[in-house]
Amino acid sequence: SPQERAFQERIDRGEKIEPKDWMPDGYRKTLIRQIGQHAHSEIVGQLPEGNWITRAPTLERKAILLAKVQDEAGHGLYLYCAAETLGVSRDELTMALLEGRMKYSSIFNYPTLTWADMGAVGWLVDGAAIMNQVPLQRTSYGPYARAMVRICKEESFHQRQGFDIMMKMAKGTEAQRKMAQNALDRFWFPALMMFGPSDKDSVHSAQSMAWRIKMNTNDELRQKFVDQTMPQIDYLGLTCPDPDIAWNADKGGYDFSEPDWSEFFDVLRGNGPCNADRMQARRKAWEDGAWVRDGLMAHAAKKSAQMAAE
Amino acid sequence: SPQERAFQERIDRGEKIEPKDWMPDGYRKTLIRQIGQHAHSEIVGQLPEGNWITRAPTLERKAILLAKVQDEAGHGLYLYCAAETLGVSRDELTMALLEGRMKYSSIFNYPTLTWADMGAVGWLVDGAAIMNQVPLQRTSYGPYARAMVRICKEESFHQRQGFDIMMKMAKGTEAQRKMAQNALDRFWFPALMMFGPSDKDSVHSAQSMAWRIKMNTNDELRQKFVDQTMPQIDYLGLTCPDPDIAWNADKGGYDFSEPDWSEFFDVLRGNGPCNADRMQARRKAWEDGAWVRDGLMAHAAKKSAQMAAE
Amino acid sequence: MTALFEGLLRLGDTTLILSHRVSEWCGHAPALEEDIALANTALDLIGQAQMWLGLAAEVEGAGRSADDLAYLRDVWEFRNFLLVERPNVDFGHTIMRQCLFDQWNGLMLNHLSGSTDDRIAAIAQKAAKEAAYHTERSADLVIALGDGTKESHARMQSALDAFWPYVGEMFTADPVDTELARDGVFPDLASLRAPWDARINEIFASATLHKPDSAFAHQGGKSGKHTEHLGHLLTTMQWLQRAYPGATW
Amino acid sequence: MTALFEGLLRLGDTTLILSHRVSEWCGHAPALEEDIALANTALDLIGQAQMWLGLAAEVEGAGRSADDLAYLRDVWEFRNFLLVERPNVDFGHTIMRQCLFDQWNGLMLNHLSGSTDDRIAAIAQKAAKEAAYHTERSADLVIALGDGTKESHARMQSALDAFWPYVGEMFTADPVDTELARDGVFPDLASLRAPWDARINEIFASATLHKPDSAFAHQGGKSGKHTEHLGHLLTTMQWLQRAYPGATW
Repeated sequence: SPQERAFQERIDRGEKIEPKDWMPDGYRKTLIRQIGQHAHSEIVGQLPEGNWITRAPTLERKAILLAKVQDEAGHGLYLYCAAETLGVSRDELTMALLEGRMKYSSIFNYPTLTWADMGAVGWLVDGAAIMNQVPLQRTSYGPYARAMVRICKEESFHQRQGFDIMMKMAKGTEAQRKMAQNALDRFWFPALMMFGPSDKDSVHSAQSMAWRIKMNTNDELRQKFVDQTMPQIDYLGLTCPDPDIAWNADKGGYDFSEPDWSEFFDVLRGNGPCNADRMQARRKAWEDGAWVRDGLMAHAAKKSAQMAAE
Repeated sequence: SPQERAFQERIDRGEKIEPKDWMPDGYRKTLIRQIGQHAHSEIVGQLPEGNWITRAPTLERKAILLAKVQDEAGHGLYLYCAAETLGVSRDELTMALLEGRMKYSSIFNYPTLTWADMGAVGWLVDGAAIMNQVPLQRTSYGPYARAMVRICKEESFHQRQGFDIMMKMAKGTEAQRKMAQNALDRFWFPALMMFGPSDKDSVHSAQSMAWRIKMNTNDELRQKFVDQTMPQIDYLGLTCPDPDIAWNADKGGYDFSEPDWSEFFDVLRGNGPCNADRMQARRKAWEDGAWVRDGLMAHAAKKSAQMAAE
Repeated sequence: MTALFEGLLRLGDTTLILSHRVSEWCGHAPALEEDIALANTALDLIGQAQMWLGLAAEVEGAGRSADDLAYLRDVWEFRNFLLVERPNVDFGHTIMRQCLFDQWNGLMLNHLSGSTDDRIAAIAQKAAKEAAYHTERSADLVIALGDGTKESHARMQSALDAFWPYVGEMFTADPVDTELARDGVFPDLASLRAPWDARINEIFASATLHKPDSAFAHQGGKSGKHTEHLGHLLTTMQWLQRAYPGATW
Repeated sequence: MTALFEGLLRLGDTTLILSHRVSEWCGHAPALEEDIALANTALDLIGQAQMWLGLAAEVEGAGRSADDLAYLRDVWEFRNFLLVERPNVDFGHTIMRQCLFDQWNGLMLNHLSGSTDDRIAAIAQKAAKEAAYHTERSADLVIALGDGTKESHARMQSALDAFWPYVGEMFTADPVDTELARDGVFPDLASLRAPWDARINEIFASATLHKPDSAFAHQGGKSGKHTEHLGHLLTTMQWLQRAYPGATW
């Protein structure tokens, strides 16, 4: 249609689409799914790190970790607000999450088993997330792009904190070094999976790229992540769990093994190590909190009735 | 009445009263209260020691402690059965406990704060309990006397285990020694309170003694306990928290300070350190377990209906 | 142990343990805004704990750090109020405990801002601003949930009933407090009670909550006689420092 | 690490961690008889853990004791099935987990009674008698609660659904298991599945429970990749040994 053509031309010119502008249904739907999943990921993403807040080893580490998880809740809030501009409420999105109709990033279905995982999550998981997110600051939908600007600023800070924990562990006692290596071993391939399977064959991806909702291919970003991370692994004195990883001078990047995509799809289907625990934690928070939300609303209603009467 | 006179003469001759025998209402009521409270004490008494089962320091200590708490549940069972012979069901007694109409021994309203408390509870609390219970093996009510025989056998075993823990702690590291002294400091006076206030003025006590439900005065037993325990404190190399305790050669026993009876009555009124926690734990166990008890009964009913039909 | 060291431990341990309890909520709050707000509360309390314990360590002069005091002391060496070690139970209990403490802490920090000990005054002045914010927030929540639905009212009342016996300890002076008050380092604790009561009465009136009649007050936290809950909290909080002694994190 | 040491750790850690979970019930069971029975179960499992870990320590020959293995290893060194580290949730979950494990353990002990390793055979023979009792008891309870009230049925079904993905690990052989089976030390794990299924099907039929269709099986416990729950369990279980190293208890 001419409307769609005009829309695409605006995007091609690099204009931002704003909430009140006309947009194709598919664009709206895809954005809702993508922003919603991203928001859910921030919320569920609180849990693996929250698992270690009560065991943080120093007062400062505890404060840093708490502040980080708090930032994640904040990111969730920005993103739900961005999604709301597309006409879907936070409660609707939450119900979709709790009923399993919407996903969150599979990486959060992996457990955090030692303190070194707080390092690995910050360094690798936030690292991969940033790689995904930095280009999205230039995405075509205005509210989303602006949310990403705020988020990226904080995420890179988190990544540095994670690397700092890794450093302390990798340069620490024998037990700490073990924890660090063990964390890298467990998070390496799941981090690579965060970019998604190769999108050569995906129709969705092509459309999303045209709409500038997706800015790079999954494989491009994965390569970039590996190239950035390998020197850091060396610097830490740790060993990459991929025995076949090797520098390829011709392409100016590393050759590396694909993650086990059957595991990826298994986790996506709900069979990750923590899917059930994560969903149960979120459901419990929602259900246990119902009386609080109701209580606050009831009070607010009383107050505004009072004000109206005065 | 002649019946009452005959009843008293049987008791005076040292005969045992059995469930089907005639007995005065007061005798029955007093026994129900006494046996019921004793049963409740075994049940609530699981909690302070249960608090350390998951933190027991060795496999053997854990097994010993678990077996001990299991024995307490068993004692509770014997005693509820003895009470049932007087026409009151376990459920009725349980409801009376949960609704605060019946008491349990106040000692269990004190917290167990370190592993040494597992020693102190066995040594002092079971020690005081045995002192109270040994004479009750000769009490006038048959089922009660027989329950006490079984109980006393196990309790003295528990006391030795408690003393053994105390030994290990008192002869252990600096921190262990501190825990041992600290446990003694906290449990000494509460243990003395276990014999109850001086019964000089109590009418109840006189009647119970005549009925042979109570065999010794509280003060006699307390003196005996102090005289038995002081040499053990010396042997452990610990210090009795009563600064005024002293050997009195004339009476052939120790002179010692009275516990703070206002604290005793405060705890009895519900203001002990753990009254609320203990009752909440028991109420939660009862409420959370309702579906299990109902399920088991429903299944048993189905089974017997089936058998009747066959 | 000097009275000053003891007094600082009481402030430090109380903020430390309460921050820990609040941090247990992380990721499990009734709404996203509450997750953020609770983390905020925990963070400010950790900040206070770091300052109080840091000064305590300095005053002790035994070469210990705030972290050493937090992670390497035994349970009987902790000096926090019993109130703050009580379990979270539910959001209502958590907020009620917070309100009861915040009102006390706000008053305390105001007095400490004028302490004869400059170091204490400096910390208190720094902490007082954040504290004022929390004090208002927890009061607002108690009011809203007390005067919300029937269920939220019942939960807030039961939280109040459960915590009330732990309020008195905050106002009961022992020889340490008396010595510190004599020197103008700390305020007279009993003198905080009247303004605390006045404000709490207002809050409960707005919240339609009934203040319990009992004046009974559990004691023990300030002298190291705790409830069974603190020991369990420490197995978690101190785990890494205890399990891997000598490591740097 | 030899396959024998690894295999013994799997038996020892599994009984150790399950005994710990069961012991968490102490004093909180739905009825006095259940308090006693659960303590009994925990006690027998501790006994098995002591024997398996004792033999593991002997086989290792590094001067460690069963207690050292239980209390001083790090979380990634534990080799228990994931099934047994899952939280208790409620009595239904606890009993369902027990039944799924007991049926496996009974079969396993019968086979191990004829192990080519005499020490293993001796332990298995000793443990098998108690195990038979537990196996019957947990099956009876699953049947009674499954075929009890509507609520008890629903709770048992939800417990079954929750634990089902953790069943497969008990029957999935890895190189350690294969090596041990080759030498006749352990049975072929896969061969236990058919008799287990047969008995479990009977139990579930009587219990009117529906066996989930999914064949998905979590793996990881046997190679030290655990759930987040085990770390929390160890902070409690290992607390005293970790906090006061070198003490004798």
